[in-house]
Amino acid sequence: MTATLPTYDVDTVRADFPILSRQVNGHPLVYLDSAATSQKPRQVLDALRAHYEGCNANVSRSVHTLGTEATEAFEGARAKVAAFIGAARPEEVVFTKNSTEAINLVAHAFSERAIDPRFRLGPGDEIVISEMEHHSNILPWQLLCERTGATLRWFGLTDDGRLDESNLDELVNERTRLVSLVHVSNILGTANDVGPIVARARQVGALVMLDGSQSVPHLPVDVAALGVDFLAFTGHKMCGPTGIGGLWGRYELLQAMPPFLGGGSMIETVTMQRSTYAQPPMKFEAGTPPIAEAVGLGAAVDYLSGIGMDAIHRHEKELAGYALDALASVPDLRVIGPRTAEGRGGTISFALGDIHPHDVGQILDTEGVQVRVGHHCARPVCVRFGVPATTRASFYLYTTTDEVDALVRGLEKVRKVFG
Amino acid sequence: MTATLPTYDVDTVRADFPILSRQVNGHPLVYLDSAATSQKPRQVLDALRAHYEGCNANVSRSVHTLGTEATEAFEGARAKVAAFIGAARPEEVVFTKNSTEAINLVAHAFSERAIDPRFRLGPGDEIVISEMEHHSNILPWQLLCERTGATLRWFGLTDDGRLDESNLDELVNERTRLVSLVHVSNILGTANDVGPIVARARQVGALVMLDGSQSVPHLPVDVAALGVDFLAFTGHKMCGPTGIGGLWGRYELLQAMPPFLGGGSMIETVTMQRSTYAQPPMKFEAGTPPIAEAVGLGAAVDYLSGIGMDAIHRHEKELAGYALDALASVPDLRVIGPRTAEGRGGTISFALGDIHPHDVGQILDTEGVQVRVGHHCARPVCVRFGVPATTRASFYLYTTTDEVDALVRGLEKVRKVFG
Amino acid sequence: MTKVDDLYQEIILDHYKHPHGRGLREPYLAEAHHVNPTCGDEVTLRVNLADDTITDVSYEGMGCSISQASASVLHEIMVGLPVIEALARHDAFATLMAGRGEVEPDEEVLGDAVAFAGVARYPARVKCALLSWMAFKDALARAAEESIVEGSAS
Amino acid sequence: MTKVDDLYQEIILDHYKHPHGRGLREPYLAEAHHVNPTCGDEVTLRVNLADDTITDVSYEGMGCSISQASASVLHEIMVGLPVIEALARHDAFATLMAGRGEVEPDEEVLGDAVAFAGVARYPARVKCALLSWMAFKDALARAAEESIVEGSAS
Ligand SMILES: Cc1ncc(COP(=O)(O)O)c(C=O)c1O
Ligand SMILES: Cc1ncc(COP(=O)(O)O)c(C=O)c1O
Repeated sequence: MTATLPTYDVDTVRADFPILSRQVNGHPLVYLDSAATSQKPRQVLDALRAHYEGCNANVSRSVHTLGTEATEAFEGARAKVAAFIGAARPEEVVFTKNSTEAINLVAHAFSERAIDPRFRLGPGDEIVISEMEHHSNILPWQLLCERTGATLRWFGLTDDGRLDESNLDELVNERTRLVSLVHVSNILGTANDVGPIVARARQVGALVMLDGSQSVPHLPVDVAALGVDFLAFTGHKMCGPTGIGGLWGRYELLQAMPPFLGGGSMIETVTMQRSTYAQPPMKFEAGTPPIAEAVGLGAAVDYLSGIGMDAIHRHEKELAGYALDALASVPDLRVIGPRTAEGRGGTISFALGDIHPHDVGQILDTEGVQVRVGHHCARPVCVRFGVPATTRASFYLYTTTDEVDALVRGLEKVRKVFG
Repeated sequence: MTATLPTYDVDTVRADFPILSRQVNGHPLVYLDSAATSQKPRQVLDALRAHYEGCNANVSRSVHTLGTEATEAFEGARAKVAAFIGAARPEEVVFTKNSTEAINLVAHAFSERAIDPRFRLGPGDEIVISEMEHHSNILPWQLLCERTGATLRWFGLTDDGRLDESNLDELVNERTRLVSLVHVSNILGTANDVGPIVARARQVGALVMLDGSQSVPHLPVDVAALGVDFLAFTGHKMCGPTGIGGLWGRYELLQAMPPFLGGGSMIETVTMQRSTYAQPPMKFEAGTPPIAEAVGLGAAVDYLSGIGMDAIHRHEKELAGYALDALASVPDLRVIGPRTAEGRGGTISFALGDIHPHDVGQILDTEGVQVRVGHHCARPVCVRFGVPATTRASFYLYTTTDEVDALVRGLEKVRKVFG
Repeated sequence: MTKVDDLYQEIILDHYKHPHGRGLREPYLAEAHHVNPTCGDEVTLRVNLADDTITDVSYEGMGCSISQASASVLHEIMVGLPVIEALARHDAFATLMAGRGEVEPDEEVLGDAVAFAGVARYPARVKCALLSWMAFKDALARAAEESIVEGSAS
Repeated sequence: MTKVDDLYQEIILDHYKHPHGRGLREPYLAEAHHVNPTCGDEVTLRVNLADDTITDVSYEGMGCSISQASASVLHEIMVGLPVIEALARHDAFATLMAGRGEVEPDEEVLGDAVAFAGVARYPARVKCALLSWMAFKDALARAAEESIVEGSAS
């Protein structure tokens, strides 16, 4: 029986997602992999189709009707996304193909020859991340440090999967140029309270970037309230299409940054000898952008706002509590990450005795239960907790307690096969 | 009356494109802006929707059924695209968000610290492009030369808008590391015969990249026959979705190149201290790729192959001939670019007396005729031909001679208003 | 048809075909050069001031009928105005252009520039109409600085 | 249910629960370390040769039942075989795994490894089954080089 949470009708929500009525291996689909990518409501798919069938054209360079309509749809989507995250103005949102590109874009702003001192980086300078980052918030900084000779440092983790901030003042210091942190971990589920870190970064004059890939889809995020400088997020995890993500940055910082990719639309004027660049966000959107995808993301943001990010957050928190209790009843199961519903999202990683996650996932799949297994692009977390990989169940606005029950039943079956 | 070309039924083709039945300003839509972006057939839109509703999941990291199906769809699309351009193997195709990213990816492989000497670039080394490049094949090289101190050089243009190869041997020399050329110009329509340039590049040991943004959609392109090293192309101009493009490269070169964007999926193993990278194409596909968009591009390639690239090419050549004749009848009209249908594609730029292209385009729009006006991201061409901008009509598989007639009628109206 | 007439009002075509004040002239206090990156249109515009009054606006450039006509109208409106009044009219024009056709223009304030009301409904053309006006604002700001420097030096 | 039994054949679960030849041993001619980047599974594998015959395959690593069992089966099949025969069986196994379930395995050649036929229908798991086999091929190639060097030195 689906427990209907107060003020939240999950069945109504589910009816918007066509894929949820499909069967997998003879069982109803139980999709518990929303941290990898979310499913898409009909409203988003309709918006995509309507765009392609109604006013598909290239943007920004056109006086014709189709081009004007496409440009309005694209820029309208930017305004919606900007409002969704509390940006001061639409021009603070740069459309990218995903979070990963957004983080790389910021990493490439730093160099030894940067004109603005805030982006000048060389030997002796430090970038700070954490041990719970997704590879997409590790590799860009490793590559940057290789290019510039700067040093990469990181926060460690406590045994219950939270940021170890005990050495904050030493770690974030006068040499620190940027702190880039995950807002909600995609493997541990941990939600980081970034307040103290932002405060410390401000003291030492370091910039702060948040990887909001797992927070923007799941809770109300307001960049002004957070007080950070940059936020990366990705459309496909928030009911939007693949192929679209975003970087939010304070406008003045975006202006101070050099361009990243070069090409059409990011220029002011071009000669064969030299070129000048457009203002942000155009400066960072070289080539034809993911137009229909932006429109789809705009529709996703409308959809999420219609339900209410507070309501979605509450729903997931209830589910996380329910699931943590239910999983506690499975013998030999060890949750990797916070064991209470406080300060965490609806993503739960665990180990089941010695059984390899691949085997766990495979047996669950035969029951229609789709969980992710592996290092979840956060291998350092696995190393930290001494496991090769984890099994991860992750929830979203359409997840039900019934589905959590199916997971628990599936785990019993796993134990039978491999016990 | 629509002239039905032999073996080509344009009306049947048009029936596949839902948008073509729309009205603009009270007239049937006459879409003559396919060089900016193409329209999408129902088959592609259906494939997108079927993917999202049927097996939407993240790729490559999953053992669950949805993830496996999504991965097969994604990799299947890669194989289709590879076959479409004559690649030796699917792994030679790297999915990017557009052509522009593909070109930037190659540009970022070059540096002073590159391990492979073919990608080592510094002061004294030269990159060669041409005066007819799209900004997306100019800016990445200008930025690269700024980073490395290398020199950017270029082929000039003849008065009829063809590459001036008279100084080929001097321009492409022992100092040249790479020649990057547009295959078909998006502003002049010129189709470049790259044979002699490839031969000369081989003599001096330079790599050759082709910008196929305007060739891959319109004519049979076979990378093996062309003998080049890299090819960039973009999905939205070839009946595919926005947000997807590709880089083809010889596998051995892709292996020799350093990674570009860092993040999930492009790694072999990660520690906080250092990481190693996956093999191509994964090495260059950091983060969640444009999954549904790749599937859509696969469907586009199927659609184009079903009609036949030879047939499409023939249709457009006939249209170009028809249009050049028809435009010759318009007083004061000057075609900028080749004036015969030989060695050109179905993209025609022109000036109409002193009337500014903005005004030309605006009046045509009132008649439902959608042409692009401006510098078409190829400002050096405008400078070369002494115009601030041009009006450009560009054709595709669904364009009819009727539509060319509508253009010519529209131009009469323009002359009436501004004459 | 009505639609295009809306954009290309008789007044606009008149100014386009017979531009007022075209050409760069001396003396001038400040100059600005603006470019519309989407189409490559350009304008170079000079402003001269005397006693806080605009004594000349001269310009040269290439562009479409809308941008040419709006430069002509700009000249006509601004020459002879006190700076503060010029800024107010500039504001009124910018507001009209940003209004997407919803703003009712005041002919008292804008003169011939009311003819551009229709342009506001064509987002791609708003930049054309604003090109010389933005250059004017830039040049005026610089001219004001110049005259302050001169004033304090005298 | 039938589907999962197809993947997790009794033989596979047996090899998984009671692996043959597990542990790294001396002497050995060459060693290889392979990683499955999608899940982080690893294997270290050693090969020893004498007179062109495989005298030991020893291994250690972490991984799922499929990868553990396939290492165990690999050990069982390969020890005692001439190198040329070992390569042929490796080929047969690789072909089976690439066959998406369409290839009929030959029990004469593959022994217990025929039990992996079902794995070929699970593209995500093929890499698991091949992990130790790929490490084996690498190690064998290196061992062959070693023994040539040694042979020519003698
Ligand atoms: C010749 C040429 N090169 C490159 C591009 C850039 O393609 P995209 O904008 O899809 O990156 C285009 C089209 O815009 C083009 O026509
Ligand atoms: C925390 C976190 N950061 C970054 C990413 C990268 O997002 P994308 O793959 O969309 O670039 C992800 C998801 O894959 C994530 O969960």
